Amino acid sequence: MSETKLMKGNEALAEAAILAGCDAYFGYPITPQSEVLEYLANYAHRTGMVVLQAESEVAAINMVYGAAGTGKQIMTSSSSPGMSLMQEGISYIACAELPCLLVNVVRGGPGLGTIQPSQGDYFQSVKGGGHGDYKLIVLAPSTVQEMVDFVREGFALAFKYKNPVLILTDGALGQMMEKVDLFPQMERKTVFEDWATVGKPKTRERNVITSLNIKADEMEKINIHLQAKYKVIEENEIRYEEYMCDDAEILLVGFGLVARICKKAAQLAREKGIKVGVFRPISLFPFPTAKINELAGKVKGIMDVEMNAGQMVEDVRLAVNGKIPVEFHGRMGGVVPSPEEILQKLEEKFVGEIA
Amino acid sequence: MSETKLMKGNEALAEAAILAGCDAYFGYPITPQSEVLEYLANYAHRTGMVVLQAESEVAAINMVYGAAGTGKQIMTSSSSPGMSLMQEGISYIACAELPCLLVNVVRGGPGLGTIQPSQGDYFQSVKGGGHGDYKLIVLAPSTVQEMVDFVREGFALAFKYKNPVLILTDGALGQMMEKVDLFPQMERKTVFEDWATVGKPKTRERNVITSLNIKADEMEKINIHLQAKYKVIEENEIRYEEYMCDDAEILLVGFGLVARICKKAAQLAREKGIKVGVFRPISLFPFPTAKINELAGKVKGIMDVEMNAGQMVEDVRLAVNGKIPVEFHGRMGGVVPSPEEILQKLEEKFVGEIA
Amino acid sequence: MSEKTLVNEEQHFEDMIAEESICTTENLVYEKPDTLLDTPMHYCPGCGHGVAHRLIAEVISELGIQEETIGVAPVGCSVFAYNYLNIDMSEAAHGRASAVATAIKRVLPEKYVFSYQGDGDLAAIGTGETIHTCNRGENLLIIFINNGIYGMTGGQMAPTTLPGMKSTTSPFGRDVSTMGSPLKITELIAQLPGVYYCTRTAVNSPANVRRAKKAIQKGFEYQKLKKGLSFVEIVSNCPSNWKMTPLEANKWMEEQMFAFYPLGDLKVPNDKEK
Amino acid sequence: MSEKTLVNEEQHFEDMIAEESICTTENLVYEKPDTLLDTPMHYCPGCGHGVAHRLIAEVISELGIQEETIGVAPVGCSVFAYNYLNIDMSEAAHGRASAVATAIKRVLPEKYVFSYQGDGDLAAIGTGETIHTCNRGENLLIIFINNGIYGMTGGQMAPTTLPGMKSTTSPFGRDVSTMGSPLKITELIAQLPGVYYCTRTAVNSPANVRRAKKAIQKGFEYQKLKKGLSFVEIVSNCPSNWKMTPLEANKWMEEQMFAFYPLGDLKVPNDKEK
Amino acid sequence: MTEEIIIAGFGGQGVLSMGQILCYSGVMENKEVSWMPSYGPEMRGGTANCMAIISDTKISSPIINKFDTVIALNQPSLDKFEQAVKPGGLLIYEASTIVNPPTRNDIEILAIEASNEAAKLKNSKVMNMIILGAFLKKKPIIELDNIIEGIKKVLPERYHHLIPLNKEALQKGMELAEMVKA
Amino acid sequence: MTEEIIIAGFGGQGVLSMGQILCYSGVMENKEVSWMPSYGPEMRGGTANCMAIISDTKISSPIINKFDTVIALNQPSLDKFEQAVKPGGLLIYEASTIVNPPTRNDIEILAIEASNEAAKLKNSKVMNMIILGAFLKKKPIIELDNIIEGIKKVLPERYHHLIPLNKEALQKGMELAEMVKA
Amino acid sequence: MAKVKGDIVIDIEKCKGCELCIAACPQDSLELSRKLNTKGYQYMVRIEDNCTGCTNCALVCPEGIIKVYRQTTKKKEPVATISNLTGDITVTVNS
Amino acid sequence: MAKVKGDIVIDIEKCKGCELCIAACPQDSLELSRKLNTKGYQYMVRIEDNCTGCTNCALVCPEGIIKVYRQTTKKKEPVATISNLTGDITVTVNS
Ligand SMILES: Cc1ncc(C[n+]2csc(CCOP(=O)(O)OP(=O)(O)O)c2C)c(N)n1
Ligand SMILES: Cc1ncc(C[n+]2csc(CCOP(=O)(O)OP(=O)(O)O)c2C)c(N)n1
Ligand code: SF4
Ligand code: SF4
Ligand code: SF4
Ligand code: SF4
Ligand code: SF4
Ligand code: SF4
Ligand SMILES: [Mg+2]
Ligand SMILES: [Mg+2]
Repeated sequence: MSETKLMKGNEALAEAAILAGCDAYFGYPITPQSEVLEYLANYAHRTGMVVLQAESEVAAINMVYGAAGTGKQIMTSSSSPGMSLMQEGISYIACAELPCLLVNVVRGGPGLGTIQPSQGDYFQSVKGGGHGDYKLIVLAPSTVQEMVDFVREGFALAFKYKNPVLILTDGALGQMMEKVDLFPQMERKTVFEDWATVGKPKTRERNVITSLNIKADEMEKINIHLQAKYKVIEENEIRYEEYMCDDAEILLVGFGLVARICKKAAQLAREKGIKVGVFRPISLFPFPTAKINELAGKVKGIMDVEMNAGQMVEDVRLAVNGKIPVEFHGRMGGVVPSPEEILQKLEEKFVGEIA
Repeated sequence: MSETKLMKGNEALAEAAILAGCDAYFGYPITPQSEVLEYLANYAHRTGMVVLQAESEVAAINMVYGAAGTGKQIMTSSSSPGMSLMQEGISYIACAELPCLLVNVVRGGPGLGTIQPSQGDYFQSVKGGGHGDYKLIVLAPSTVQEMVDFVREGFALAFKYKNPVLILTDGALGQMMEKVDLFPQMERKTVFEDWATVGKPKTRERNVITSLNIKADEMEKINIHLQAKYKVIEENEIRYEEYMCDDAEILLVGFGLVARICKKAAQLAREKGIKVGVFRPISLFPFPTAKINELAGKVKGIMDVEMNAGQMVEDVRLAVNGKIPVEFHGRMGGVVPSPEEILQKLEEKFVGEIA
Repeated sequence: MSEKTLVNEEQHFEDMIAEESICTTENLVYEKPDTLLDTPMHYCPGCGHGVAHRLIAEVISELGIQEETIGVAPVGCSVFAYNYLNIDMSEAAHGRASAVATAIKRVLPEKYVFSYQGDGDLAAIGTGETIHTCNRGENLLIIFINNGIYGMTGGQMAPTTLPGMKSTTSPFGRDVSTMGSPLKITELIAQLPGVYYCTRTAVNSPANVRRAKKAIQKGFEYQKLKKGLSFVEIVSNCPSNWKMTPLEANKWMEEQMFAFYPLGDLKVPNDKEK
Repeated sequence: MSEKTLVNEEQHFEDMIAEESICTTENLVYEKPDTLLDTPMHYCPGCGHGVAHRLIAEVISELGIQEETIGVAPVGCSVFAYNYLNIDMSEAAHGRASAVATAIKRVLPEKYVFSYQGDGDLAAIGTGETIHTCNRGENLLIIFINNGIYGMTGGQMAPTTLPGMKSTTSPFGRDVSTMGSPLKITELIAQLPGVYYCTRTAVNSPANVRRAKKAIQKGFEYQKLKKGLSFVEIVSNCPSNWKMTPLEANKWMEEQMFAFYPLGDLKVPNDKEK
Repeated sequence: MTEEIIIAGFGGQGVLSMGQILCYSGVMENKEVSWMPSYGPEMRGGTANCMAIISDTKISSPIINKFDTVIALNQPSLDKFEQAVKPGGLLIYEASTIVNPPTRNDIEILAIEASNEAAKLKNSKVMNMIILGAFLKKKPIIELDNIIEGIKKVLPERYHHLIPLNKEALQKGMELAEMVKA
Repeated sequence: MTEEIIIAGFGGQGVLSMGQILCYSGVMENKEVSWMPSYGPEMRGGTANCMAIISDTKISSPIINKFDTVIALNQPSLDKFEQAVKPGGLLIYEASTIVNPPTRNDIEILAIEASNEAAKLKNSKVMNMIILGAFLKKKPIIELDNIIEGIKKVLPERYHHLIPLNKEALQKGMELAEMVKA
Repeated sequence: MAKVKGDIVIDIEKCKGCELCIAACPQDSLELSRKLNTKGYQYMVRIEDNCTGCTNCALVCPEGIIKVYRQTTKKKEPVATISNLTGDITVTVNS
Repeated sequence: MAKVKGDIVIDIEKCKGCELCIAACPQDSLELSRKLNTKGYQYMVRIEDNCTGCTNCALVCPEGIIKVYRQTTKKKEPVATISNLTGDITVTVNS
């Protein structure tokens, strides 16, 4: 039985964590996501979930590492500068194959930047801002409802693949209110994973959580294993949304909040008789490469729109592989593009193509 | 008048820093680059350069930020996990447009990994491991001589563009010894840059080093300015090396150490009558996109070789834009590919193409 | 606002003009120093940051070191300190102001360098940098604004939040059994040999303002003498996040904060090995 | 090696076999505990890490808590502690062992948790985590191996390196004027209210080994009683990077290190508010 | 029906809660809603605004730059958002403090002296409710009863005794809108 | 001329410095050189090795896996690198401690009892120089004088009084190589 | 104690009405205005003419906007230039 | 003090010859071997038959490879199983 509420994105996400039976949250305040920690500090006692304000993001991510090693459902959230500080820890978590949920409510960068919404951390999230070859499963919600759903889904994926999952959202989604259907309260973890560090019973060998292998050939094996896992994830976990793509001649591609603005732009375009569709990658890793490649065979051109200087567009171009022109329109530093502006850019860039 | 010496890569780099008139180095020990700090601790007194062992990489990069703000020649070095910790600071430095020199002597990741050589941090270095849209100028040496030359060149580029420059090298280049020609001792900085925080004389407005702009539209302007600067860098500062590319039918592409191994592989290939050339991007940002695109028009295929799971290959593919097949061969976790192995993979992947 | 004493203020000013004004340059006994710019400050009404800024500016003006001083602003409400102080300044990443200050001082050893940091900045995320900067005895001044809360981000618990005190992340009051006791970082720092001068002040009353200024002044003077690190804590308020009026906030500060963070010197040159 | 007393050892052993051996199970008075695995340790000859490991294992075995104990290994020479201790263990990023331990303990409050950390790990890069874990009074045990150097990375200066002591990054000896004085972090930690027990031990002599073991045992016992944080420093050696034989190293440790880092309790339950 | 609104004013004038009340009430009527604040440092003392969308159909973009209705509670907000009213749209502003009134003539403009009216109700805080009443008179997109329910959601429990006052203010606003219209 | 060599043994046997001496000496003869250690934890107590390349022409890859000469100073190194000798190449090993000698017959093999010889010279540390001498006898790629210069570069100043001893050891190695050859 | 004649001038447009000066004034000379400045704050006004120029208010004012004057005993210099004087007055009254 | 009869057994293959046990032995019972074990270390041997089983050597041994025995006064139990005994001896002598 689910309940409909009007909630702020950050609070909805925090509520979803409680409902999903999350066992512990470790985090450090930073705008525009502090409501996550604040909400949990208020309501997590409902399930007895551990909520700890860490002394820093570096401590927080390493707490996530430690707690995740016990096989429980662990999460943290932050925003851009804080996520940067977590990169070493994330690389450790990915290598040690610990399931956990990370949330980045992106703000305008680089540097201290602004606290306005941005998508400037796509590269960091998808290519790996930390050192070495690893991948996070990255989900990009575009509604407050998805902020809720992806928490539950994120934990499930994290445990399915023993891999950290990142919800990549932005300040606007974190701060805005929308209707959400909440799912019923789920149990907290009671069964210990067999790989977890929970105390070694006589019946098994000791468990060790580590990301170290001092012998290069053994470290390579770990990497090969990780890469194989990422392949499986790419085969099974691609998520995307198509909006009026069927008869589209031009495609807008965008993730998260931007996809919604693109939809409005597409509506405006159709009002003008321009057949525009919107393609929204939901899983940024694994990226819907094949689907985009397929669509590229059907449309005349793509305009990728992002709240950054052009990041996901590289993955779009890799997917299109030269088939059709891929244009880009981006706003930066916390500025959100408007539907009208997107339409205008689209008309400019595809001046010839549009009937 | 230059001097020929046999030196370890890390030590040669440190010596080059002294000779280049570097004003200060802040760093934290980590294998395989601790020799940089150690060498400087021994010899920096020659020029009076400041050498400070920081309490952490986080402190070190923020010291670089502070010192670079005075307009002097400042540097740090680290290896993969340490670089990850520096990502927030690097984003700040890039946004505040501070010239400085960063060195990453990459080891096998992810996580604690190994201390053997790797190129697993390409994405972090080139796409921006920190938050927001920014670019480092990234130079990838492939000889100890270049470890020396790129220090001087790196400082020059850093000041030319008010942008951090990263020397992306690896444990093997850091640890190996080769002959180097050292350049003569250069002066340390004595003239203050007009933007630097050195104490405000009555004759000018106060200088402020910051990366904050709380208004989204102003922060966007900063971003637009940065992107424009990166364009100029892309127009002016692309560096690459071609090796037997003129008549090549197949191209090996690799950076740093790998390029040298590729050369040996190309020699072996030519001995077998296969016309293989080697293309080595030296500046990873700006990336020699146009040149690769041009070469893609002349060869039948490209095999990109890296000591990672496939990172630069994305930029190669973006450059080739679907023209010809781009294959990839990578070794991970600290394993270095051998010339024989590269040749074998090349033969396998281009089995049809090779006469 | 007591209605009985309130006269129509415009009338009042007009009266003043009518009188012979004593407001002449020669009679001026106090005005903000030049080093403090005219830019209106973004702080909430009654916030202690404003006074602290002014004191720094006064000392810099009076010592005549405006041209030789470089300040470091933190991430926190005072992130914009550089908008108000008319000196060269560097903004630092959250927690790292003392590392930034260290570096500036190392490359410009003849200049005056200070960092200005909040309690979240200095005593939470920046703990490592704080301890090591102090331990190395960097020859600079750290000004530490302890308002027991994360002001800028909207009132989360700081390391210095008092036991039982409510904040957005300790909505039921700080529970020392799970959140620890307030961290008296100044007491820890006072013990490091590299620290030459360490004191705790406040800016709630004219007398304390004078003392705080004196402390800041000493910090710069010792720096000139290359004595090592000076650390000046200013116990301050955050009316907005304490959810009090400025007057209530100062009262609460005097009663609660001063009890936990007693004002006074923790280390003075004569008592260095204390 | 004194030639005069050295007999042919094979002959010697053969002689022993000839005698009636007293080496029977019932006569066994000491052997390494089960919790210490048979895997040969990678430490350099004479390194104190080995003894410290064994003591932890002994205590765990004797308290019968092997099944309920989770250890956290740092980055440092003891990064491989999990290869030797037969318990569930987590390796932690450099400096973060106490944060990792905090989290494990928070989600598994009924288990025993300890971190094992070197001086570079705990007192340099991990200073913030160390101070805050202790300040929160996390109910766990921190074992701190202070060998005055960065062992694993080849002998760089640690925060605890003694004044004048040479290391690869202080080749002319630690100069306190630029590198700061050795950081007595244990002294700082002892003052935090969250810390219940804080002591400094060593493993250089049989008597000290016994005392160190006792301290570790207390750390686990207080944890059972949910008393808060126990902090056990073990002053140790690093023959390889001190460039001494193990015997020289221990002698130097006794003369130099103990003078600066005096052994003994810094905070014991009866003397909590010291 | 889709109503796209922006409400702007000083922090403390109840700008954000006006939008929230509209959205909560919309939810009660099973409408789609979205509320987007301009968050950030401006909230402290400075200006604040929020966009609210109430619709019978799914809302695509929660961020827009042309509005059916603009509600401006001070001069800077009026200056900033006057041009953001769609042609034919509605502009309501709190008139007591306005020196430079709006000039557009392709839109409907409602000047409400809400502060003064609030003073009459002896609670300056209900100024925003007066404006909201005026809006609802012009655009009766939500039942008044549901608005009251919305207020209950937004107002902390301990202030629920003020609900009658708020209701009064809403009605006052409706009256004023009627009058201005006339 | 290009000579690609790997030298492997226990840490402390002087494996790394042998390679360095060859390279320094090579530089004196204006040759191209590269020296690549296997660095890392194995250096502590465990095994160590380095690759050295000395060439008249520019060196492409400093990392290779087939060698003109393999020098193995203990059993594990011998086991590991015997197969890495190019056909027709040279394998030199310290024979005193070897239980399982090499078995290939497509290469030249030199077993040198260098430890025993070093003991005779009353300094176990010069074992590596004896081996180096043997190598130079087989592959006279560098002048002995320059090797001595190389030793001066690698040996810390305070040990320079040991140079005559090292020279003696080199010569001993050359003699032994001669003998084995015979 | 001889009564000293003092006065203050404040930049009311920058006043945030925090009342800290009011609390610090030993003479009870200060009060908040009923009107708001353009930033929306009530601002501080001197309501009694008993100021001694003790500077207390200025010391605690977070905005640094109070100038304090105190009449000196020595013979007055000619007053400041008219333009200066006007300037001060203008600021005080209208801004 | 009555002389107590003790003995030790060490796993010489794991000994690193650090000599700490030697320094800790009050009886001067221990010395380094002249031979090396397969790891290349000289290892510790008991050279005098005067061990009292005080455990000092075992306490300071970083490798944890010393077993200490002390003869108890009470009547001996039957010795450990032959296999165990052989095991011990084998290790001691040959490895
Ligand atoms: C890495 C990072 N983490 C978190 C933040 C968010 N943040 C900004 S200021 C602040 C705390 C401010 O508190 P304090 O230092 O006490 O200063 P105050 O505002 O109280 O003066 C935080 C957590 C940030 N900007 N960067
Ligand atoms: C982020 C990071 N920085 C630096 C290192 C390199 N590193 C590994 S161990 C170590 C110091 C070890 O010293 P200590 O903690 O004293 O332990 P010891 O080896 O002396 O026991 C360092 C700097 C690392 N692995 N990760
Ligand atoms: S939030 Fe608090 S600390 Fe920040 S300006 Fe307002 S009152 Fe001052
Ligand atoms: S390097 Fe030092 S601390 Fe590390 S194992 Fe060797 S002796 Fe021990
Ligand atoms: S100067 Fe003194 S007496 Fe005059 S108003 Fe200010 S506080 Fe009151
Ligand atoms: S202290 Fe300053 S800001 Fe506050 S009321 Fe007085 S004059 Fe205004
Ligand atoms: S048990 Fe005691 S007496 Fe026996 S060898 Fe060991 S230290 Fe010496
Ligand atoms: S203490 Fe242990 S390792 Fe050292 S010599 Fe004695 S038995 Fe061997
Ligand atoms: Mg604060
Ligand atoms: Mg150490």
